[in-house]
Amino acid sequence: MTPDTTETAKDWDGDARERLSVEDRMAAEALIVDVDGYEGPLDILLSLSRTQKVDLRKISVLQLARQYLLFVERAKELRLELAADYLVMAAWLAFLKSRLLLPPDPTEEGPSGEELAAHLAFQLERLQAMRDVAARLMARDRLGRDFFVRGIPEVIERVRKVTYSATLLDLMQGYARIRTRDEFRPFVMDRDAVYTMEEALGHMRGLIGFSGKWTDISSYLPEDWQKDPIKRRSATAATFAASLELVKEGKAELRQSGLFEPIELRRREQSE
Amino acid sequence: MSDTQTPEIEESLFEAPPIAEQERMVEAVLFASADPVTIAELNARMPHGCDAGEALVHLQKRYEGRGVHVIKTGNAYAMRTAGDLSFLMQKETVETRKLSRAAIETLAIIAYHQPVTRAEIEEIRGVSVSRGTVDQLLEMEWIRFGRRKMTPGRPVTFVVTPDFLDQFGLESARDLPGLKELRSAGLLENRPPPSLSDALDEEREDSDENQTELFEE
Amino acid sequence: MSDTQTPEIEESLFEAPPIAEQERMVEAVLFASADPVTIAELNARMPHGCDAGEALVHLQKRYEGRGVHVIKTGNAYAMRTAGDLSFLMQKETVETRKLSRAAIETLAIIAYHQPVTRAEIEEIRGVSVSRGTVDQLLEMEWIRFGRRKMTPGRPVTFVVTPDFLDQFGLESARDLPGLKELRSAGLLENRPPPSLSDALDEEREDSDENQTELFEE
Repeated sequence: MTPDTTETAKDWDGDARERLSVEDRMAAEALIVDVDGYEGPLDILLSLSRTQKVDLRKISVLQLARQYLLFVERAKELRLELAADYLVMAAWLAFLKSRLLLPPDPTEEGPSGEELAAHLAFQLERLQAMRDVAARLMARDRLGRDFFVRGIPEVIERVRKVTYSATLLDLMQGYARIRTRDEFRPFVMDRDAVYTMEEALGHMRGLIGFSGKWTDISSYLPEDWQKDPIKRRSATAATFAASLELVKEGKAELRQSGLFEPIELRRREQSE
Repeated sequence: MSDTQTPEIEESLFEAPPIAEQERMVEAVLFASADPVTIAELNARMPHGCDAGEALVHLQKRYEGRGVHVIKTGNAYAMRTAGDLSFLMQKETVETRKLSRAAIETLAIIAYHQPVTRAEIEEIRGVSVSRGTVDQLLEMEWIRFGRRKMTPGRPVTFVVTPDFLDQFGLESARDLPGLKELRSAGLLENRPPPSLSDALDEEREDSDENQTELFEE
Repeated sequence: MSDTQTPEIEESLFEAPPIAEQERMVEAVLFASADPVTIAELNARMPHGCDAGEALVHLQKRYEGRGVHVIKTGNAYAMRTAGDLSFLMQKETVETRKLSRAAIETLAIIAYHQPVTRAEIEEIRGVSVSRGTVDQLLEMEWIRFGRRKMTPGRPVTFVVTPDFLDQFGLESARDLPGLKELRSAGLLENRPPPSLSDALDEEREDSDENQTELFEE
């Protein structure tokens, strides 16, 4: 712990029963009038700390907490809407105040009141320091205000030179592309084991005229499609579909005596 | 200046123009450009074998005390009118957008604490940073995103830009006013609130190291 | 200079800055001003009692032989970079672009089949060859005109140049790999019928022997 904080700790004892001076109260009240002009609770605390008229390192955090809580009280009395972070800070400072006033409980975990107070003092000092350097920064000679750039800048003329690149690989791939272009053929599924309905229809149209009586449609399967089970299945399906097509055209009739019984086909007599 | 060596080695190949001539060249280029020009850019534009770095030293000396100065900003050089003659320049003064108090503070925090995350800015100011504030600074190109912090969530960081340095006549971020005092007072340390866990503290120490790295060459 | 007299009369009222200081002022104003400035304007901007005309004379002398000059334009003054340094104000950017597919294919055909006529190129590519493509290759000096072909109309032919060989790291156009080699190198993705590819490779070998024959069959 730094000597400064020890000193602050001494202040807190002294402050325990100290009453706020009239001046402090005035300042605290003045704050209430213009809450909107403040940049958050830390800003308010910084303003309040100025009423102590001491170096920020020697600030009495306890007194500051009291001032802030008083400020929040007043704001509530005046029914001012305080943003949540102002209230969070108030709750935190109330907690800090109790930690500072009560004798430390050795069983209690977490940072001591002094540590918390020291951190708040550090935050205030840091914020103040940032404000000071911000002011110094803004007071520097500024471009366009105190010093100036060339009024008639000469634009650098860009001379663009284009070079083309191609690699041997590009060249060879280009050539390969041309020479092999003709070898492409559109992708087709090779279906040598598929008997299409069109094929079946063509086959059956030639035969149907001769079929005056009921015939099992399996007898319409072309000979070379009867052995291989895969081919046979395909041919059967195509032949059946073709039979339906013939029925639809009014050229044939179909019948089946029962479930899984053979499907029979015969020519439809042209009565009309 | 590391650039100094290279041309000398190549000197045998090409006769570089005399240094006085090189100085004229640097003068012409810097004079013509409104934006700062790096030594590398100068060398690239000047004839082979030239040493822009050396020519610049001569030129800077020549313009000492004149109405126009050669200044260094970031790693580039530019010519600017002398600050004491601003009273003559009412006509040239550019009306800059007035920065809000929040924007000024945020800018200062970024400049002095860079690389810094939004959460760190908020901790220092004790209030949330509005999107508009950061956007305005980004738009003015006074700040930009730095590399992400190696802490959970890998938050983005902000750093100031060469434009910022140019705007405030700073040679580098190390020349920020009061930087040394702030550091020796411990006010640039990333001191975590005491309630934070030890694990977090260690990470904070890491980020402190990052920061010192940034300002020290 | 007529203006010279006026300030002297008023000199008793205000002490004018020393002439060296006035010169600085003129320098700064001329530097920063977006337009040439007249002596009257200079005097109006400078403190009472100044003699911009005289300061200008000093300034002009100072910049004699420098990289920047004070010039008179109309009845106003401005600073400009010296004319002999204008080459510094140009920036040559070399842009590398990929050669178009049409150009690569045309070039490839010329390399593999040279000497080759435009009609032959078109026959091989299966599309017409734009004038621009050939012109581009000619301009790049990767191809040139070969001797005319002894066919009706005596069409011009194209051949590749030593520059081309240089660019592609070839000793001669004969070093270009044939289709068989291209395929074994994985450069041909689709597999043509074996007979055709052999024929093509043979054709290549033939053309190596006597390329002129290739299209005259």
